[in-house]
Amino acid sequence: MGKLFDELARDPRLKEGLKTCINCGTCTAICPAAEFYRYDPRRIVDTVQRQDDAEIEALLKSETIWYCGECMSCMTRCPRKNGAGLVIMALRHLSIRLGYFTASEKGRQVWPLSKAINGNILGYGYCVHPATFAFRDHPESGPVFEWVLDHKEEVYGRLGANYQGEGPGILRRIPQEDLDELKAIYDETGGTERMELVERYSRAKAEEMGMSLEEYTEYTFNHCSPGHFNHDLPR
Amino acid sequence: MIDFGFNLAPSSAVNLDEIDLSRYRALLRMEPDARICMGCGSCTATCTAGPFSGMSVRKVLLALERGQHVEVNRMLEGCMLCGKCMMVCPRGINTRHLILSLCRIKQEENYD
Amino acid sequence: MARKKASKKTEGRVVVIGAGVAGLTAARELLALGYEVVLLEQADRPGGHVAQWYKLFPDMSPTAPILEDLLSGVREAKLLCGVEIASIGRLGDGFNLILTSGTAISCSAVLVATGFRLFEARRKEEYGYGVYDQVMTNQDLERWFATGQDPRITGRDIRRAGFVHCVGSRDEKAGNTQCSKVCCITAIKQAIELKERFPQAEIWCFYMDLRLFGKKYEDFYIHAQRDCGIHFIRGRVSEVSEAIDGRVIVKAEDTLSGRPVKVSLDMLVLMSGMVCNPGIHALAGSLSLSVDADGFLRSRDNILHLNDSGQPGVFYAGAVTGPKTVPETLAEARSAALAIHRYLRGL
Amino acid sequence: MIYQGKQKIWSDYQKEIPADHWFYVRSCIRQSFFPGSERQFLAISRDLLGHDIYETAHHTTCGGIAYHSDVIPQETAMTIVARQFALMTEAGYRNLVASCITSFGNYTETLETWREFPELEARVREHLWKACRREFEKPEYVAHASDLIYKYRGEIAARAKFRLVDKATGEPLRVVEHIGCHYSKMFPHKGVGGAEYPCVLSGMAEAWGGQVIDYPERRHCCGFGFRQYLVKANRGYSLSNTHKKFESMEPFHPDLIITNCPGCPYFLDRWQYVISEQTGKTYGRNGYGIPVLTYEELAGLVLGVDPWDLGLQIHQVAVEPLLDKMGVPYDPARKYLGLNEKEIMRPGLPSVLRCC
Amino acid sequence: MIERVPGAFHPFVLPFVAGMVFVLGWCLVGMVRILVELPREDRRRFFLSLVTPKTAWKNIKDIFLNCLIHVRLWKRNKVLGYMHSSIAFGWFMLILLGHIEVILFVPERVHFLYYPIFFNFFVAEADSTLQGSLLMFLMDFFLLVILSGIALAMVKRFRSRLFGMRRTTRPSVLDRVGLYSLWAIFPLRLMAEVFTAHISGGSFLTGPINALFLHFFSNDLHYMPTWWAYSIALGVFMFVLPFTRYMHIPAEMLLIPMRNAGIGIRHPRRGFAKLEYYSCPGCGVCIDACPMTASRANVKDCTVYLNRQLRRGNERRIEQISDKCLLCGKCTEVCQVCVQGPELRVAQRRMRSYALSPDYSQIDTAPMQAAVRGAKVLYFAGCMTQLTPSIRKSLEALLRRAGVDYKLMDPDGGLCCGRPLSMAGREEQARELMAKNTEIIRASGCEVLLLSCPICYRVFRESYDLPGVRVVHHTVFLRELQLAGRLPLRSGPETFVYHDPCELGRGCGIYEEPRRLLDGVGTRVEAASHHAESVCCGGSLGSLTLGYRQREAIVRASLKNLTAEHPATIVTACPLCQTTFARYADRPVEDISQTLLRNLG
Repeated sequence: MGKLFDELARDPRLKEGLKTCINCGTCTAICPAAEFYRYDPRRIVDTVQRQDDAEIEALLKSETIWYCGECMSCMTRCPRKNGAGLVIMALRHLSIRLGYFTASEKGRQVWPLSKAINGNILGYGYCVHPATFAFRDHPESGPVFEWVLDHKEEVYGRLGANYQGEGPGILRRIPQEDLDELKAIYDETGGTERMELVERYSRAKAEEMGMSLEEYTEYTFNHCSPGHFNHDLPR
Repeated sequence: MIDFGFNLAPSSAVNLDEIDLSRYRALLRMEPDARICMGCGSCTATCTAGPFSGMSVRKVLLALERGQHVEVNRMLEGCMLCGKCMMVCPRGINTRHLILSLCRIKQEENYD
Repeated sequence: MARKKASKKTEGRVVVIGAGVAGLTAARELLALGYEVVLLEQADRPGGHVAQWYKLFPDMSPTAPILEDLLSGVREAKLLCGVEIASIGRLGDGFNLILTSGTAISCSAVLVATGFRLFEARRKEEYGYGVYDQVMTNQDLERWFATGQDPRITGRDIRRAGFVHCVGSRDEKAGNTQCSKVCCITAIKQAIELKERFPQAEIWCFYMDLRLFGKKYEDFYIHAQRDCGIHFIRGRVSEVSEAIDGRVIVKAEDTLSGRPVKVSLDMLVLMSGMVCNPGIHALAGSLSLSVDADGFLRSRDNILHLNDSGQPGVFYAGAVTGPKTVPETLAEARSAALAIHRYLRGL
Repeated sequence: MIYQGKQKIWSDYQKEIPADHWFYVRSCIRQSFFPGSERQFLAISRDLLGHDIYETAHHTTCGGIAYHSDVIPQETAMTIVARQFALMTEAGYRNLVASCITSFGNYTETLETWREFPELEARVREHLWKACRREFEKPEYVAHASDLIYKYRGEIAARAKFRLVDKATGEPLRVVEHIGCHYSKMFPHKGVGGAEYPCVLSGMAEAWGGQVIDYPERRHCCGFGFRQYLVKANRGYSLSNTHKKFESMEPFHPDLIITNCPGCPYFLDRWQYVISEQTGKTYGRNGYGIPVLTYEELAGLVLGVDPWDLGLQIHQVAVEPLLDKMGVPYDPARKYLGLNEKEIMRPGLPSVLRCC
Repeated sequence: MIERVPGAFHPFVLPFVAGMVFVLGWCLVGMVRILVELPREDRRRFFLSLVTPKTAWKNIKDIFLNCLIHVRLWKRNKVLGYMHSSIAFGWFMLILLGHIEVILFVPERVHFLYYPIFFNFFVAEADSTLQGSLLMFLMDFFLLVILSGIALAMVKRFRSRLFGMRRTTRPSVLDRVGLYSLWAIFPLRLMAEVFTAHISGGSFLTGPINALFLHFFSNDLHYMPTWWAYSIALGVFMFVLPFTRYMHIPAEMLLIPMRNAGIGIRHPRRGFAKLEYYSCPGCGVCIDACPMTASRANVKDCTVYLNRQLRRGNERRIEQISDKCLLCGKCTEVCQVCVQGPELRVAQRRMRSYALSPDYSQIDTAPMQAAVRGAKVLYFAGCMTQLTPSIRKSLEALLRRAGVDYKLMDPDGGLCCGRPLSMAGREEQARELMAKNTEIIRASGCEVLLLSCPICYRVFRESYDLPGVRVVHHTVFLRELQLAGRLPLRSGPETFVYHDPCELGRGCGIYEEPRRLLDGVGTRVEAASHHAESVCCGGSLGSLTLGYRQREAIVRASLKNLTAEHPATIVTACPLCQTTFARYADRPVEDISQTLLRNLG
């Protein structure tokens, strides 16, 4: 029994997600991430199950725990009612809490994610919002969406949205008192603390990598080193 | 072409319908015992070369049966022919000769 | 010799519920011990699951002569087929059974030999039994071996086939945590038989563990590997789907290499596991028999008193207490007869 | 394929869905990318069928995307969910309907987790009280908006102006359904039809005259994967998963794809555009893509709503081939008009994928 | 003495002369070809050795002792030895004496090739002088010796077991022609000389028989056919000689000086290798010696058959035979010509072409170097000892007990020594591994490299370049510790047999140290075959193709050999032998370190 495992075991998601694994591989077989990344959720669950602290620490600092898409397809098929996805969530949670996430390229992406999503939630009340959706970051949204973004009021208006308006409706402006409530929830439940922690570790990492925080944000958001996907296996 | 900043990735799943088994079949002709491996891993556990190169006879056979030639080659290149795998194999497979045979099979194509 | 000596001395009537191999064997021994035996069978004919099987591992023994032998031993018993028990209750030291037909039978002891039922493969939805055309069960395949009639195989050239082990076994989602014990060896047996019928076929077995514990089982496995070239993939099948040409696509992880594998097959055989014959559960209630977490009936203990239900006069034989092989069932049936004998003689 | 076999499985997963009195919560993604769908949901259930669907200006995101992107702790996510429950309770409702599948999954997961760990629920109640001075009752029913449309499918069919039938040949249209992963994969009994053969969408498609086709990768995820799309560096994953689905469905020549998840229609639509740009391949006929519609958009078409009021113009894949097949009239000139039919600039065209 | 035939010629000599010229020409061409095929430096070394008095004398001595006296055969079996040396030495003496006669009596005829052979035909009254009659006596004596040898050979041909050989080779057709012509030569010579004895003179053998015959034959007409027959037999023998096993006679005479010059096998088929396989007399002594022949299926895979197939160029069989051999070296040990069966096979293995070659360049030895720095005695357990940790632990316990300051070179598994690779014919790769190990050992700065595995020991001793490092096997090291009084042993009633591992005994010549150690702890008995004739355990890495199941019979036969004297415990000094024996043995099998540890005083 290791200390890290004890930490993990406190997470309800681990209790839900890992009863006893028999390494049958149903999870990996249908895992969308296992298909394209060098990734095997079964092994991660098995590693956690072995309760070896050194191995768990390596896992927390690894790329592999960040490949999961949390689609939870693995939960459907497991004959032992485990959920590899839930185990991954618990691992990621601990990795962030201990600051281990900056040890891996995919882990470092927590920073741009936290910045963008939490920024949206606290500023607009929603995780995603056209106001912060930059076409430059999303060329795949296509010329049609570039057009939408260029004409937000017109297009959303035509489709019946209450764009940034008062009262209910699509894309309404969320009243300030509700945003304040969200902020209060963040403060109360550790959301704010989490944001600050992510920022602190990321700043430190940025400094270590010789970048300003802006460069770091840009880099972690855009850069993908070879070795993650199956096609760039080292020869 | 637009640079989206990301690309399609090929699947890592082994599609048994499409894999190339010519090398595996050639090996079976030379070493019929290759079939009776039960994947126990004794060979890997005892392998001298394993810690240095990831060599594993079990995995070589498996990768061969799955058409993963690059991995087969990579692992075979680490083998030191010390013969311990042969001594511990519970099914009595002459793994050492199997490796030599495998090294001798000329590959039709240059797998990459 | 022993039979003759015992035959006239003892008395009492024993009802054996279930005329599968367990019931038939126990009935034979009880007859030899001099008891009057009433054999009750729900189906139209005796023989249970073995009667539906073509050959038995590991010697590929045909089932017909085995059954013939067993049946020849119970000619003196009263065999009632196609009957169902409406109620059962204690009457003095013995029991009183009433059949749905209205017939009442009283007896001194009851042997429960109701056996198992194959897991309903349809319930593993992801395997698509009853949804995809080319998915069948072990029982379907066995029937094809015996009769040659199955639209999924007859008239086709099977080039690629797969066997899925542990269907409804070792599966909490299916409500069965137990290992069904015989599926691994049955899959190997059927794969070999299939290979004999279709020598060109490539056959894959998807397993979680190969549990081959019996005499000659491992040799059978080696034979399947070396001589028949059957492939074994250690990974539980996760999903089955149907391609446009009607073939089934099977997805699993090859856990020994840690990579997902995918294969298209002309047919897929699901090794349905054993679950307790559910018909017995109502009876268990009226006789206060206890049922285990796995749904099988619970013996007094699992070492010394396998045949003993814990209730006086009620005994078990065969797969009613858990998955068993045919030889195990036969041995247990014989020991059940002796246990009843001891009980009735007040030993 | 044995259709009766599927029906038998569907019948094992019947979900109880009250017809009326729902507290409606919106979706982050659907608002932004499929605003017409949310509008249509209310138009059908409220205006057309007269059901009581309530929306408050004060509700917010459920935090699901943040939670699954691992940027907020579980308790934060649960407390945001609890706040939504509190708003529902305060408005006097007991049934919650979510526009978003992630939300639906998030609500379900929260309730299931509380059932398993009551101490967590108590802690969240405390958090909510401290942060917002609110209290809540747990909802009696949680449904996804598609569950409701599924329930109303017969009524919609009865009012249908168009059917999912090729007008030219009289053949039913070939419909591919795509169910959001968090709809029933985590808790199969919470979805209509279970996890393997959900019938929430196929039920609609069939009720409206279409023929549902089953292709090998039907159950595969679209590849959103939260962080796997939201971070640009990871989008290869997202793209590749959708690509896998399209390769698998290609031989079946579907006429349209119907989805119930917020992200899926966006990805199935946009990745067709990216694949066409990167590989030159398109999956529809004549250089078009396969139109991807939300269930509300499809219901709207069936009911005869103008396609441009449904927002079909903000799909990248052109829907006109589908409209032509169904015989839905449309005015190409009005496609890209702004508010109050105002002329604005038209969007650019992709270099490979054909648009109208 | 007078010359009887004018012109000193008669046509009957022609078959002999033709045969002689043919065989001499053949051998000359063969010799030149072999010399040409030798690498330049080897050729230089060979010529140099011929003019070096020390090696030249050794050549003469060896040729005399081996080719004529067959000393190695005498050691093996006296009857067999007598049989061979009677024919070879006897024939040599006949030729020598013939020449002496010619030089003494008709020196002008000495360059007539046939004259010394048919001396008795061409002269009359040769026994008239004392010298003449002495020579005549010697001629008859050696002829009798040869005839006794021929008689033994005939018996051996049909009853080989009488000569201690269970199995011999089946001669080919030409071998038989050669054999029968050889057998015929000497009785025919006897007859020819008998018939002319009253003219040329005779001695104790030819004289009386001649007198006896003269009673029956009144004229001299019949002596001519016998001389013809004699010449023809000689001619036939010489004509078929290059195509028979008798080719070993001339080949060996070249082989001995080459070997004395220190030349070894470089090319699998050319030069010295060719000479080796032509030097094989095909006697089949190696068949019984070969441990593989414990199962009948392997009889045709002995060295004698390898040589035969090499001469025939049957590639399929050459590969099979080469790959199966255990490389135990016993065939060389018993071979009268010392044909290097194992080396010849490894050379064949080396010529294989592989599509894939190992590459160890990625291996970083730096951490291993750091771990061993500063060791005085460096103990390399090696792969096989890693597989038998009890041997390693026993040896370490003994070292600690003796107060040896040592370091283990491969505590978490090291690199392979390279010997298995080189046995498989992959010399280049073996060198790569050796270079890696050399880096580690040199970095350690050790004085002694201790090995518990003979396979490693041999390669470290023979092929590594480790100046200033003493490479020592644990048997020797422990014996030294014992002699130095640092390893007190306690003697008990247990009986032991010691098995000589191939690589340690025949491979490195270490036989006595382990035996002396065992003498210190109990009673020692010997195996039926021991020391240099010890029988391989059957587990050898030398064999590439022998599988686990095929080895069982070999191991069991070897165990039977070991337990002939009913020892309580089998002791060996090789982890591979120990594991192999332990699999089938009915009594404990130990490494010597384990035995000693049990019996520490």
